[in-house]
This record gives sequence, structure tokens and C-alpha cells, in this order.
Amino acid sequence: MVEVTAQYFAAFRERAGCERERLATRSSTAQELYAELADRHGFLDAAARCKVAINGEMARWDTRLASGDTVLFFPPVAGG
Amino acid sequence: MVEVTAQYFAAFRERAGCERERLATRSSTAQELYAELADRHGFLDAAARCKVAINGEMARWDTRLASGDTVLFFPPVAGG
Amino acid sequence: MTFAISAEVIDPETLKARLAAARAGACVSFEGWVRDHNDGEPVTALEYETHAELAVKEGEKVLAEACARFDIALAACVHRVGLLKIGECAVWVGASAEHRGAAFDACRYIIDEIKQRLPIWKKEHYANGASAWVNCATPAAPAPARLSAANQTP
Amino acid sequence: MTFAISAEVIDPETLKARLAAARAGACVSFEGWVRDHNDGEPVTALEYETHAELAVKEGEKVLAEACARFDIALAACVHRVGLLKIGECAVWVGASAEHRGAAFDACRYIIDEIKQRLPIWKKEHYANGASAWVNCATPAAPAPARLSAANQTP
Repeated sequence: MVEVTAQYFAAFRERAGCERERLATRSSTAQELYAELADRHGFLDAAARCKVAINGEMARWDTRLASGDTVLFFPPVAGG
Repeated sequence: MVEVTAQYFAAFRERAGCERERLATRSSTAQELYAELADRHGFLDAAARCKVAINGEMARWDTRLASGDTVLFFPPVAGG
Repeated sequence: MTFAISAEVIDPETLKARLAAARAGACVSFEGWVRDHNDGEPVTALEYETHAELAVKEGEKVLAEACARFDIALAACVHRVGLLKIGECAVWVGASAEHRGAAFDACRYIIDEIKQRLPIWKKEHYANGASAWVNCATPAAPAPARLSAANQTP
Repeated sequence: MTFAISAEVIDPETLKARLAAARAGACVSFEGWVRDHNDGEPVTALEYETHAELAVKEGEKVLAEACARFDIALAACVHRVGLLKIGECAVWVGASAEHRGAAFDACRYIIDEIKQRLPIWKKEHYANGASAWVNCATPAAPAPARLSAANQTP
């Protein structure tokens, strides 16, 4: 188990109903955690179309989580 | 022989030392007239790189001249 | 080479003036304007949200890439956030160069990459009162009482 | 779809405002600036001359072609004439469209054609006091006393 903070943006924030939450998880990678949270909150976007940042830096989905990490979940972008 | 008015622009005007001149010529086409005037004034640009307009409309070099025509000689352009 | 996120109205002339360079003979700029529709749906306003720190970091990376790839003098980009009305400028990109080919190519490269890579999200507000996050399958509405609807189906 | 020749300073913001259309989501504009050099030669000023009537006629033809070829909303172009200083805008082109690809393509098409087809000539004034018509083999200086030097050589 690791203790992490999940932070949500745009559609994810509105869907989750909160900006961030602390949670204990058995997920070992960012992608596993996304699957867990998508299931819990009803995020419908495939991870491949989303992005993740860990502790202020863009990260790969297969990055392993450590206790204390802040994991930012970015839904599909639409700048411009 | 036809009587025409030749009108010069930019480098041609400066080189000819006048904006326009009336002249009687044996040249039968715009291109022949250009060759004649290039020779007289020292225009060094090939007709293929220049343009000609007759009586206010862009024209082909092989256009036949008629008395009373105003023939505009445009050196190579450089807009922008 | 500056990228910025702005909550204020974008002023193209001020931004373009910063691209001036004695050797620059060409300047190409792009503006993204809020349209009155998307996929046939009438749109009344747009709302942009961003993670500013990471957007600036990635935006500056895009500008640096454009400078490395194309023979340009200077380039810049500003993206709006907040609520925008129809016709307002949502994003501005400018590139100056000795010759126009590089300025066109760089400007286009920058806007293409900005749209794909930066953590910026766009919510459309429709004439019928509904709204939706563009490109997102996840609905804008919160899940009822924080229970996941997806989990409730057998 | 307007083309104009102007003896006054070009004002891009006023011109761009005319490209606004509710369906337009993209606007690409090009500016040609007077550079401080050409082919390594220091330039102090530029002088543009035109045959205004034929330049406008051909310029409007170019704009109409751009509208037929690319899916744009509106396009416009203004070309300066007279004496311009370094950094001044010599030509402005703008195109608005629903999507950016068409706006980029149209803007580039217009400036490429304008440069090649319009009866506009550019004289460069150099730091050393000399001057020359760009692209012309014929020298700027008048033939002495209206006698053609070419005719005098045996």
C-alpha cells in the first residue's frame, strides 16, 4: 500500500466532485491508479488519451508510485 | 508603322529618363517594341522576366500593336 | 522566446512588437478565435482551464523546438484562460524570420504542438444551457452523490 | 475580400478586425517588414512604386483565387508604397477560416502570388548612398543624356 494524493482537472475534477483527495492504494503504477480511480469516479477516457504528472513533472503511465506522491490526472487536452 | 505611347516604370523609367514617350515604330508586337526600346534605352532585363500592359490591361508579349495604343513596360516585379 | 498563460484579453500588437528584429523581414501570426459553433452545436461561450506551471514549461519547450527546427528570429505564444465570449482571441502565436517560409512553418508547428501537448482544457457552453469538455468522453456533470454510476451497473 | 495599395502606415489590427466572422475560428496573418540588409548589403530605406490600378486588379484576383482554393471565411491584403524605413510593414495579408489549415494555406498562397504577379517595384537605398531596384538587371541610374550606352558600343 502507498499513500498518495490524487489531483483532478477539468472534466475529471467535475466528475470526481473534488479537486484532490488523499488515498491509500494497492496500485503500483500511475496507470493502475488511474484505472482504479476511473472505476470509482466514472472517468470514461482511455489512459492513452490522458496525461499524468507526478510531483510537478509530466510522467509516464508506467511510473511506479511512492508514498507521498502527488499524482495529477489530466483529461484529454483541448488547447487553442 | 504604328504610332504608340510607351510608358515606363521603376528601373525602366529611371533608365529611360522619362515616364512616357510617343513614338512611331515598325515593331508589330509588344515584344518587338520592347526589344527596340531596350536597345535604345539600355534596358537589360529579358522580356520573359518583365511584363507588359496595353491600354490598361495586362497583355501577352505577342499582342499586335495598333496605332493609338498605350504600352506599359513593367520591369521585373519585387512586391512584398 | 516566451510562452505565457493569460487571464487578461490578448493584445496582438504588443506581442508582435516583441518579435521585431532588424534582420527579420517576415512575421507570421496565428490567432484562435472563439467560434459560435462546434460540430453544428451553437456555442455561446468557452471556458479554458490549465495547469499553468506545466503548460508554461511545455509551451516553452515547443517554442525552443520551433527555434531549433526553423530558421526564425523570434517566436512567442500566449494562451488565454477563463471565460471567453464569441470572437475573443483564445490563443496567439507569432514568429518572425529573415524569410517567410520559416516564419509560416514555425508558426504552424507551434500552434499544432500547443494544441496537442499542453495541459489546457476547453469547456463549451451551449445555447441550450448545457456544457461539455471538448475531446473528453467523461461527462462534465459530477457523478451523483460521488457514487460512481459505472460501478452500480451489474 | 479586399486588396488595397496604401501610402499610409498599415494598421494590422483594423485590417484584422474586418476578417472577423462568427464561424471563423482561426486567423493567420503575414507581415513583410523592411529588413536592414539584403544579400549582405546594409539597407537604410526602401521605396515602393506601383501601377496602382493594375496592382489592385491583380491583387483582387489573387484574393478571389485563394477563396476558391481554400475553405476560408475572409481574406484581405494591403501593400504600402512610397519611402519606408527599417522595420516598417510593407505588406500585410490576413485570412480567417473555420479551421487553421485553410487559413495558413490561403495566407501563404496570397503572399506568394502577390510577390510574383503584382506590378510593384522595390528600390533599396544602401548605407553607402547607392540604390538599386530589386530583381532588376537594368541599372537605376539614367542613361547619360538620354543616349543609350548600349547603342554606343561598336
